[in-house]
Amino acid sequence: MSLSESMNIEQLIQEFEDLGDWDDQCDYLIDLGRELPKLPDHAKTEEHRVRGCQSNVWLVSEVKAGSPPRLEFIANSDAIIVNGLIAVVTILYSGRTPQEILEIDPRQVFARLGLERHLSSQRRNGLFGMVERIRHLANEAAANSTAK
Amino acid sequence: MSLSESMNIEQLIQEFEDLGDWDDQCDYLIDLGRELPKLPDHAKTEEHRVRGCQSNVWLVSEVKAGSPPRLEFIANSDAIIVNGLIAVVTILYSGRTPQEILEIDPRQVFARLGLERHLSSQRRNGLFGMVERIRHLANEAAANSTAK
Amino acid sequence: MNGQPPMDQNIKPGTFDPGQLDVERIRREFPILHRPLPKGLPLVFLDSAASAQKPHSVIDREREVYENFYANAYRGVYQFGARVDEELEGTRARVQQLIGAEEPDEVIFTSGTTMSINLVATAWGRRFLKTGDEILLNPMEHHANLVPWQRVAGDCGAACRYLPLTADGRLDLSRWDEYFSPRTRMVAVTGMSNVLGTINPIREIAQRAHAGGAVLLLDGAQSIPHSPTNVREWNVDFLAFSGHKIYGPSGVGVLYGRRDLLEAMDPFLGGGHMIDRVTLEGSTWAQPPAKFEAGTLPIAQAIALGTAIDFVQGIGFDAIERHEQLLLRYAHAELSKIRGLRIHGPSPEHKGGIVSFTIQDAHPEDLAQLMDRRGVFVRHGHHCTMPLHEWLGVSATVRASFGIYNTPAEVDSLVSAIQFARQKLRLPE
Amino acid sequence: MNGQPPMDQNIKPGTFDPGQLDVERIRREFPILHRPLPKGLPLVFLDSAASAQKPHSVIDREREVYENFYANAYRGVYQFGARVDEELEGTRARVQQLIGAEEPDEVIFTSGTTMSINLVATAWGRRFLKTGDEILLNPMEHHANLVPWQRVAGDCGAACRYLPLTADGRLDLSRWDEYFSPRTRMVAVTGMSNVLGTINPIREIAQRAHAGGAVLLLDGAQSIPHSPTNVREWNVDFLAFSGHKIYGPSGVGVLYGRRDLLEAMDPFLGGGHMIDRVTLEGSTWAQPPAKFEAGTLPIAQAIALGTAIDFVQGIGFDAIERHEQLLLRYAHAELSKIRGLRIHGPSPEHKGGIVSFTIQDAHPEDLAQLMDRRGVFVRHGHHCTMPLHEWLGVSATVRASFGIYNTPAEVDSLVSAIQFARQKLRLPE
Ligand SMILES: Cc1ncc(COP(=O)(O)O)c(C=O)c1O
Ligand SMILES: Cc1ncc(COP(=O)(O)O)c(C=O)c1O
Repeated sequence: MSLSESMNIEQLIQEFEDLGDWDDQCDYLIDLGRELPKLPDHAKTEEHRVRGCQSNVWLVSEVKAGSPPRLEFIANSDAIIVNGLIAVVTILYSGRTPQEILEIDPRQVFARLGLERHLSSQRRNGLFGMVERIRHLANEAAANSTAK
Repeated sequence: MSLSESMNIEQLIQEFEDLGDWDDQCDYLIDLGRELPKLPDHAKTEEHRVRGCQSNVWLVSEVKAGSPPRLEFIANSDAIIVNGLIAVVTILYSGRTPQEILEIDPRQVFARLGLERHLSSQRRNGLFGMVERIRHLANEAAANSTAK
Repeated sequence: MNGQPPMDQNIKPGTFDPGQLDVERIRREFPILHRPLPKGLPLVFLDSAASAQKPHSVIDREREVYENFYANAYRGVYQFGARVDEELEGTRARVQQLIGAEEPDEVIFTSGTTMSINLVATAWGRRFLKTGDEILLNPMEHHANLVPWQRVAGDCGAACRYLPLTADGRLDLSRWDEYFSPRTRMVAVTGMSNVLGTINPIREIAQRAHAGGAVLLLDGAQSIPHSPTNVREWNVDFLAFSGHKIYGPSGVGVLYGRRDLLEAMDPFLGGGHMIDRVTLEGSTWAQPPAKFEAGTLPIAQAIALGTAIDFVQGIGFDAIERHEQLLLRYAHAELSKIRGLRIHGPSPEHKGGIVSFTIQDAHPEDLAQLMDRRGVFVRHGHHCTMPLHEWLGVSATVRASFGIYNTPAEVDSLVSAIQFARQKLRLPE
Repeated sequence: MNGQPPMDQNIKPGTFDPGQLDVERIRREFPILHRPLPKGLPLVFLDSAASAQKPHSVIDREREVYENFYANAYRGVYQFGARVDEELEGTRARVQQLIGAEEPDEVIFTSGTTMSINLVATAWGRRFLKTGDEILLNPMEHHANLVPWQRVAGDCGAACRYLPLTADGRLDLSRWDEYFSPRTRMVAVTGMSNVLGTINPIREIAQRAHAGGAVLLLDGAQSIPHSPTNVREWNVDFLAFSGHKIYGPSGVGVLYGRRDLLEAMDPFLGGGHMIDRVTLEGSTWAQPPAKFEAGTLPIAQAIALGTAIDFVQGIGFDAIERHEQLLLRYAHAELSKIRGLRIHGPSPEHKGGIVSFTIQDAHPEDLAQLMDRRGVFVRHGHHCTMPLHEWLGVSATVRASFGIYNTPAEVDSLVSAIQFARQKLRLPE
């Protein structure tokens, strides 16, 4: 089990607070990034590419049946620090129901992590590109589960 | 006989020097402008319009037969201060042979008059537009007189 | 602008009510206003409609960018790069708020109003105008809002039509139906005439344009600095304005466009940042605003534009409008007393702070040059509105225009400079 | 660039010969270089190819314009108007002299290189390109010198062809005849690659282009700040460059065009100042440069560009080239020692002061971000040259670029920042 799979978002926020300094937080993002579960190459298609990121980011979701269903996300970038940010996003969103996903205010979470102070607006666009895709997938899953 | 007809360029330069101050020189340009011989309205055609002036300027020339011939210039603007500048130009060029006209370095004369310090580059473009037209007419006159 | 108490035509500086605006405090913000001219004459700057002076906060801001965190925009992850991006987005948000746009990404940085209008005329026009289509303009428009339309109309086989003016220089909306046809695709109109001062009823024009299925472009170059603008409430589709007229730096302007229109249009300039992918075979485009921001932006200038907006909003449009209206009315009253002087354009209740005039038997160029000798800076000429001057029947006018820093005493200086010029030109007393 | 003595590959800062250039004195002119970063780290700015920092003379100049004589240009007879006109003409003359143009009126102010090239691609291209005509480009060009040509080619039925590069990233002129055809009307080429650093032999290319009846456009964005340029001697027809890369303000650029070409072309933007007459029926154009300078210019920026040119010429291109070559050679020597690091582009004798590299198993974005933590500012990405990166076989590179203020000690900082990043990314020692 990787670092990001064993942790919830409150623990992560605590960890970031303990680290305090951006340099240490950035090192920690690298650690998270290195341990991120890998996407198989065949999943790195144009369809799964997330718009708005400077480096390539691919994101796929899996719906765990149930009522309500829960979504798991796996995403990868070629850049490690971006993978660290992806870990943050999956800690925040993976394993949740569509309803829960849509209720999260990601801006508030990133603010508590202190990330917006250290990410360029381009990077933040990338992050929100991922969030948008996740919310879109959650909407789809919600529609599918009520349609059934 | 108007002020500008009774004067040569050295006298004008002396006058400008005596006046000293731009305000007084400008008043003097107004006087020169007011006394400028008038072009008849029918001469104010597109053909006689000088390019590069902010206000309208029309210029016509007359060749006084002789060998070599001498050129007279009459030009008018709707603006009085421009008419004053036209008076300066005609004092400098009128009654001269094509050869003499082409030998004049107008920049040097305007510099001695101190005009370039007080005229915007647009105004100076207008002045040089007039000078260019005059040199063109002098060239024409020279060509005509040798052709004969 | 309406609901103003009627003014005493004989109001004098001493009794002048400056409204909520402390003009002396504002003047202290503008370093240039305190430089004496040769011979110790005070500067009377009455050419803000051509370009406004800059408060020191704006001047300092450009310097701060260069001295503290300058870098190219949208390109680096390093600290200065990120800071510049941040600051640019800050200006975008301020513009969004200033004009009431839905999102900051509808705000595009350009080099000025002229560029903004050309962008729309080309990138929207070439895409959507077909043979037989019409563009509705009018004779009071600035060349920047005429020439680009004439050119794209020529390229696309479309036609420009011109809504006539009323005798006093307002749009004659009673004749709208004669000029707006089912083929009208674009209505391009100025918020305020840069010569007559006329303020146009944009909300109503937008409603008429949309009712007929046309798109509305507002040339806000003159109106933006002097009165509130709200693109959403007014239903404006495109809005163009310049930083340098709203007390910001030269070199930067804005185009606002409704998102769906920006997405549907072609790009204008090609180059860096506006692309999604480039190959030797061809290219695809980025999303707006990047799609329209090819190449290096006017970085320091766009950032300082945000400061100019803060400055103007710190004073507030209520106070600004009130102040400039008082100046305008006082100027109208005083200038009307001058022999042979004719003010072109409507009465003050239909105008912003611009007074263009001619004086019988005096050429505007002579007037402007002579007034300059008294330290009064006014513009003369056709003010980039030749068709309007054709309509006025004069080849040139003298224009005095007011900004937030002008005072009633400067109106008095204007009057005495005119009297000085009249005397120098030996016009009758 | 040639005739340089061969360099000791192991040269060290202490023994480094700074040539005629007193870099410490130059650094004192740049306020930003003396602001410590958070944690007291010194700034190591290695992104001058994206945009250069500004000496205080340039910063002060813009301020001086705003504080002492600001007004709109080419519009007023009043004192400030005349002064602004004067100063702008002063910059025009300085540019003329810098690039060896015949007359100042061949110098047009634009908002930057991107705008300048788009202007030519549109106003010259749409006028003169016919179906079947060809434009000769190459894969090292910046998007600003690719996308506009692709777009105008598409509009006119012309085709873009691409002269191949040699294996080390130079133009392969031996294959000229395969790619230059009797239908080639335009050759557009960069003076210096913004990624590889490659310096192209413009004089020779111009000769070849003209021999075949084509027009030559030089993208001088990268070359102008670092080496002498002479459009007349080299027979360059159009030259584009940006103020912000030659230590001038953001928001201003230049297009040089040979007078006869400028006269024959259409205008680009329509608006104020570029017209001769405007009527409701149509318009005629002014002479160059006005014809291409629609709307309010970047006034303070264009004036301060003149100051930047004075600054650069005060140092002299001899000293600049020598200094930047020494930095480049030292950087090549030191970076080559780093495990897994590959420099893209030719050897230093064919290059200007740019080093773009990749490191095995490290993403350029991670490298740049980690180097930022050591105060070393480099750029990563495709640097607006996607086709070149395609050709290089990498999606991104890290680029360090040198300006007149960089020092050999900063090359050492670059190296140690790379080592720091490698360690953070757990790459093998
Ligand atoms: C070679 C080259 N051409 C064109 C440009 C575009 O210049 P600007 O962004 O100033 O318009 C650049 C700068 O990035 C460049 O390096
Ligand atoms: C009404 C109007 N539109 C457009 C413009 C053009 O603005 P700019 O010269 O800043 O592009 C002006 C300014 O002169 C103007 O007054």
